[in-house]
Amino acid sequence: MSLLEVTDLTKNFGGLAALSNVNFRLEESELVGLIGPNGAGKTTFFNLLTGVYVPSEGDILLETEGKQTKLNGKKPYVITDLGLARTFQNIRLFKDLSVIENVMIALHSKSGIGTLHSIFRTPKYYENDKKLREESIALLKIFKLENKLDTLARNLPYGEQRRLEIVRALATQPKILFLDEPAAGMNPQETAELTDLIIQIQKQFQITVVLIEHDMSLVMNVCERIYCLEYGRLIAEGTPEEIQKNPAVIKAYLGGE
Amino acid sequence: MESFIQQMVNGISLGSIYALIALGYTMVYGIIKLINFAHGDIYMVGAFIGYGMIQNVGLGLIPAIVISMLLCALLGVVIEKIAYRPLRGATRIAALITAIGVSYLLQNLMIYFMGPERRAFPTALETRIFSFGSIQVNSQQIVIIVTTIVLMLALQVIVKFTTMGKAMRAVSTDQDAAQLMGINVDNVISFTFIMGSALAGAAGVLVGIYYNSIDPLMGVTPGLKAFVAAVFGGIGIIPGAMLGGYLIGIIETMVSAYGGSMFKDAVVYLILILILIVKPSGILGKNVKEKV
Amino acid sequence: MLKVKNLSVNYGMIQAVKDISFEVNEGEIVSLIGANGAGKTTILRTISGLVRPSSGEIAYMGKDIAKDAPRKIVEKGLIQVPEGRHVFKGLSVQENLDLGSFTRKDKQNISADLAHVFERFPILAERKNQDAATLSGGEQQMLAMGRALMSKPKLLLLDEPSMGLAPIFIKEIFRIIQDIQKQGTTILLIEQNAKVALQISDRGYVLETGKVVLSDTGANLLQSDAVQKAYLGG
Amino acid sequence: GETAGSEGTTGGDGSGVVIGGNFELSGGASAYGTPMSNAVELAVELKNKDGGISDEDVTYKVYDNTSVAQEAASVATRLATEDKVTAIIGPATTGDAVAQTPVLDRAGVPAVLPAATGDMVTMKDDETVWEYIFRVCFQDSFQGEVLANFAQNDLGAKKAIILQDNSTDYAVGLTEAFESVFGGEIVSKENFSDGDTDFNAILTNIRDKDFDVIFIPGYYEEAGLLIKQAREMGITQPILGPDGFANSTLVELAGADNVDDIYYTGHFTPNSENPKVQDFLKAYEEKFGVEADSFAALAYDAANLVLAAVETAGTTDSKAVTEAIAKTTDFEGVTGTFSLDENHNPVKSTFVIELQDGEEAGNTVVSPK
Amino acid sequence: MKQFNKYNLGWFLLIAVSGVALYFGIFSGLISTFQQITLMTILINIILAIGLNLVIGFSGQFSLGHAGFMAIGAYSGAVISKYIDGLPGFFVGIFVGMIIAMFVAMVVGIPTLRLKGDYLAIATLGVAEIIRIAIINLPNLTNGARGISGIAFPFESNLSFIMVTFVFVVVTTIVIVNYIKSSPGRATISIREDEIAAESMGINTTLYKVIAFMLGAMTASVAGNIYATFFSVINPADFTFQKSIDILIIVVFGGIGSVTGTVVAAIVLGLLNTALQSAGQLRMVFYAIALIAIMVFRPGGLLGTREFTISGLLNRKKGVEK
Ligand SMILES: Nc1ncnc2c1ncn2[C@@H]1O[C@H](COP(=O)(O)OP(=O)(O)OP(=O)(O)O)[C@@H](O)[C@H]1O
Ligand SMILES: Nc1ncnc2c1ncn2[C@@H]1O[C@H](COP(=O)(O)OP(=O)(O)OP(=O)(O)O)[C@@H](O)[C@H]1O
Ligand SMILES: [Mg+2]
Ligand SMILES: [Mg+2]
Repeated sequence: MSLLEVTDLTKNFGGLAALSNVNFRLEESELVGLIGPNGAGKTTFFNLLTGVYVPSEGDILLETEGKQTKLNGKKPYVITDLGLARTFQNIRLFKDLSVIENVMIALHSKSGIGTLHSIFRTPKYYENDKKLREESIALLKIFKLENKLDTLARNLPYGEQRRLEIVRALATQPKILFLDEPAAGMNPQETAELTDLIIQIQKQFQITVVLIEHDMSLVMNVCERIYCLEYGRLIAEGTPEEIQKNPAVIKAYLGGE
Repeated sequence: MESFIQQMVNGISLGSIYALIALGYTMVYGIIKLINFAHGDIYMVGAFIGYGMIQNVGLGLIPAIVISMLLCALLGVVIEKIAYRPLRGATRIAALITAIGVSYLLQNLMIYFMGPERRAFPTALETRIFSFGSIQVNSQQIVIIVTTIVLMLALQVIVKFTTMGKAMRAVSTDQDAAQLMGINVDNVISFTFIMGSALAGAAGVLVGIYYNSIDPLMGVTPGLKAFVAAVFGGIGIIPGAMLGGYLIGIIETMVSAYGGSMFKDAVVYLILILILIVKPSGILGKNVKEKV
Repeated sequence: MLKVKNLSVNYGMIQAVKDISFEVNEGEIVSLIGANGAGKTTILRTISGLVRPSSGEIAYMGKDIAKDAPRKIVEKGLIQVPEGRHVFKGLSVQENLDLGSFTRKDKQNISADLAHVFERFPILAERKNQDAATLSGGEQQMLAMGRALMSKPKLLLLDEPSMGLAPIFIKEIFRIIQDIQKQGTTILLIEQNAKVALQISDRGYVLETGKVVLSDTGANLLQSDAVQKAYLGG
Repeated sequence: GETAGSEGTTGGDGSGVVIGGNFELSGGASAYGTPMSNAVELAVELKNKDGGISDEDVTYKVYDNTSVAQEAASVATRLATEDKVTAIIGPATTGDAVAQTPVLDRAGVPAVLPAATGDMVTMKDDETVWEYIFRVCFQDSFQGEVLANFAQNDLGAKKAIILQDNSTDYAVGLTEAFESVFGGEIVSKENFSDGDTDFNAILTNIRDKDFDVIFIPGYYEEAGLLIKQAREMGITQPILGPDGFANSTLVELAGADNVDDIYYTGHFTPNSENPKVQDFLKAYEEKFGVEADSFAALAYDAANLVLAAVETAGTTDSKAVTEAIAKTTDFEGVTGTFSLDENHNPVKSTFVIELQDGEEAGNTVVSPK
Repeated sequence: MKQFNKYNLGWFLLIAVSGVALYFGIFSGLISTFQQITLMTILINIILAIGLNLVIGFSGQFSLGHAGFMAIGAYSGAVISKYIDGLPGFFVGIFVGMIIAMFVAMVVGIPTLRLKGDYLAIATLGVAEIIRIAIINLPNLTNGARGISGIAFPFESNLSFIMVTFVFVVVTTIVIVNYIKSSPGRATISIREDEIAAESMGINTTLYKVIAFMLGAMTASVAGNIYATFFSVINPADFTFQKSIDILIIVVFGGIGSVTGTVVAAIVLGLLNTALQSAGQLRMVFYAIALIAIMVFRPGGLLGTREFTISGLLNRKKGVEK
């Protein structure tokens, strides 16, 4: 049984099949890439897995405690609770909140405290809040954001916003982390740093990472397996070496030299 | 059955009034997302201008409507310049509060200068009643229904097919990008207000004639209903505003007709809420999920 | 063609651009490169009139445009593809492209240009009637570019045009940029992808926290150690 | 609330009389509050022309309560405790009047209500009278009774229809009174809302019913349009209304052609030959440029009643003035000659005014039993 | 308690000083009977507006139906005080009103809070109207359109009631502020910032929207109850759409999302309103002009989304020193 099994996943928007019959699986602690030309359906695929869209057809099965749970039609927050977290292609931070608040919000569903404790400020509330803060700071440290705790998210430079999104996703304590173009808008230098970081967190937290990215220096460096989509269909799957040589991928995506 | 048809006629003509006001409302609403609470009061001012033109100046109906439209358009532009433009970058609710301020101002200035009482509108259009069996329709109802439909079509053409319309729609989605296309955002917004306010002016005179009655607070209830109609039909959608207006008019009438006059407004709102729960972006609104 | 002199721009208390001068000559491709937050976008927004400078001059074809309204600037043929695409959401692809030709006088050529844009970006032709809001990120980027081309730019300002594009298309977009240049349009380019950008640029400026720190020909900058280290990933 | 800290404040400090006005000058009821305030102003002005009271000018101090009950309470408190007025006139509506009652009871300042016709306005829940609250208009129960009697006796009606705005206490009280006295059948009761202009739905509903008379407990603003739409629809039965009909705009709104067989209870008729009435009408029109309606007439009487009481009391002390007001007998006002009874209500007759062709075609005087 | 730091202490002192000032102001007669009415209006408006600010400013849900919940509280209090005498009646009324308001908010909130922006505004406006019309048409319980008068006043004096109200204001503020500045509160704010992102971070958005809506409804109910007790008469016409707008004005005027701004705005508008009473017929004209002018010059409200803070005050001082 794989950690995540996707069978025949299809999504139609009106007459447009954004995704058709995609089969996909993830094993524990893998680093998997998802590539494909613009409009191939990569983001749509993430949206289906994380509950933002409901699939038209097909199944998404997640292994939880030895059983398979069907994720189709579940609400995003339920899916997040089950261990899937994501970042967004167009950054969606809580812009008017501080860096640390962004992270603490993500920690809420797993380790936050109840409404009544908060209103009456019980000792438990203070304990919990302290814990949330400490956990957030620990996470932010990994991403070198610990000296920007109280900066508003909107005032961060682009690259740091992308990193904060990853921290926030990690804070939900996922089993699988989905990153949608984390290197977009970064310069090569920053991309190189990000590459290391992704490998590091994958090791440190023992999680599975799925990555959509157009920057091949990143994808080919970090991914163990790569899927390639075109027009909503899976056209290739394999190791970076295999993918780089795959004629279909070259024709549709990489472009000949 | 006959009384049902008669009630339908009643509902449609009441709905036409709401629709007529809602059209101008949704126009401004669609472009700058401002809940223009003062719209109902511009309509009131329009009615008073029409009153003055017919009663005191002695003009005929058509010139009175034209002058009322012109002056209301002017008023709309002035209000936009003074009260709304400085709030362009602010939140929508902040602009809403300003609109409420403008609404209070227009009402109370009118009370101050003209007195608070209701007055009879001069008869500028002879009422003719057409009977079909026991079903009656009068000439004013026909005028209003026809005007509403014509205006709706005209607006739709303007917004969908003219250059200005294109600019309006561009402004409504992204003002910065619109400027980068060479669109004069200020002019477009002024134009929107001109159109919306002129429509309100025309509606004011027509309703004055229809009910034979005007007063400084006459814009409050229809203004609110027009807002409800515009939202109900789908925000910023011109045929939606008309449809919303008609539906509210018909539902109100039917509730009264079938014994619910005691709970009329409650039932109307209840039905609205139920419909919105099923169609969360209004009757004609497309339920597009935000692309993430 | 475009001459920026001693330009400074403030956002409230923050000075995003500090006393910057540069110029773009007719027919050139000029790149501005620099790290995140260096002020590149701010410069473009100021040139287009969306942001007002706190001091300095912006001369276009010898005339000062620093105080002109954005639409006047557009009418002069200074067109921008903004960062973050800014397509008109809720309008179809076709309508977006139509708006690109909003200020154009030569209506008879528009349909030919439209065909040309569709040729360059076939996906846009396929999605002619789709709501721009639902386009994928890369598709939106193409639409923004296509829209700008519809306005027949004399000077085209590009803010990270390759962001979010597939590798195959990045190559394509740079080919298109060179192509446009050949057809007589001058280009001011901002890119994170400094390597490719400098390869096609006649000249380039390197910005750091609101200031120009280096300027040279594209080829020379590519060779320079400082640029290599800071922006090309060693 | 309770007024701690201000021990039984009494109005006036010996120098000239100050009369307070608590009126709806803006908001929904401003069409009634404004003429009332005007009339009080006129009464005070005329009094001062006449030499004032004890050779001192009377001052009229008015605040706008914006037709909001909470504001009416605030204005009353201000008049009673800050401005130390001798007495208050207003507010116009029963709802606003009730809101000021507890305040004045504690402050010990009397109020004379021009047109608050609600039955319980002067009475507490335990049926005892509020010491400081008076009025110069008759009550809804009296009007309702008169109209019901008029319907069955004078018009011979056996079946009635009631069209009411059930969101106002005015309509509710009148309907109750009418129903309890009317011996015939109430065929149907229909409702509309405040501010409505379109009554076609309910009129279509009753059009084919069998009935003899329509009772509309409401104000002229809606009633005018109701009459118009009913007559245009071919509903010809007589229409009865309360004192809320008493404004010439009613005829204008309905269109004179449509105003046939309309009967309403009036406090006052402008056709009266009483020179007091004619003088008042003339002076009012001269000062304000509009015709005085019955709300103005009532407020004019309320003001004069208060001024007379101050003169009788010979002091501006509120307590003494209250007593003087309570003892008013045979006061000659523009709305008739009346005395106040032990419940602080005027014992006065009402006119049932008949309109035909848009003109007053006659009136019947009905005196209370 | 270690949590009792100097900022809390600062607030505590501020509250204590205002309380004591109020007490002596009224006791000594410095605050006149008339001013007490203005004062009570301000206090009631603070409770109302803070609750609405939670819904609009913090959870980002545009509600136009606050008056409906105020009506629930006012009528619960008025009806219960008929059956239970004295102070117990008052407190039972408060409690019952809160429970009913909470229940109605939940029943209404679960289906309608899915709606966005103006669609929600219309729905909540409708709910408030339905509540009001229900009150009019339940004459046996509510006395219909006539309203209820002579509502019992179970306090010894205005002074004691004003102090009790002051305590209610303080408690409401503390409850709401504690909520906002806590983990569930942050979850609520995240919905305002970006609902899709919030949901993807594991936040049950419906739940937190409904909680905010219920808290708002409960505080409105408390305010309604105090209103009824203080003015001793209520009428369905007191709780129209207009009332909801009045409260909304305070929220926006203070700064959407700023609790301290709300308090300041309630005070400023309360005083302005009283000052304008004597403007006669021009009262509402001036009020309208003031409203427009304020919004034009301070579009973000008096305090924007910022809070006036004791810590800010202390730190600013420090800044000056260095
Ligand atoms: N809500 C929607 N309605 C209609 N079409 C949509 C919708 N969402 C996505 N699409 C279409 O589905 C296709 C796949 O979009 P998606 O965003 O998944 O592409 P992508 O692979 O992420 O591309 P990119 O690399 O450019 O981000 C696109 O052609 C897009 O236009
Ligand atoms: N509207 C604004 N208000 C305040 N500060 C701003 C605003 N826009 C930009 N800034 C600040 O101005 C500086 C320059 O920003 P700008 O967007 O011009 O940088 P950039 O070079 O385009 O960066 P990037 O590569 O990330 O696009 C940054 O520090 C940014 O935070
Ligand atoms: Mg994508
Ligand atoms: Mg930039």
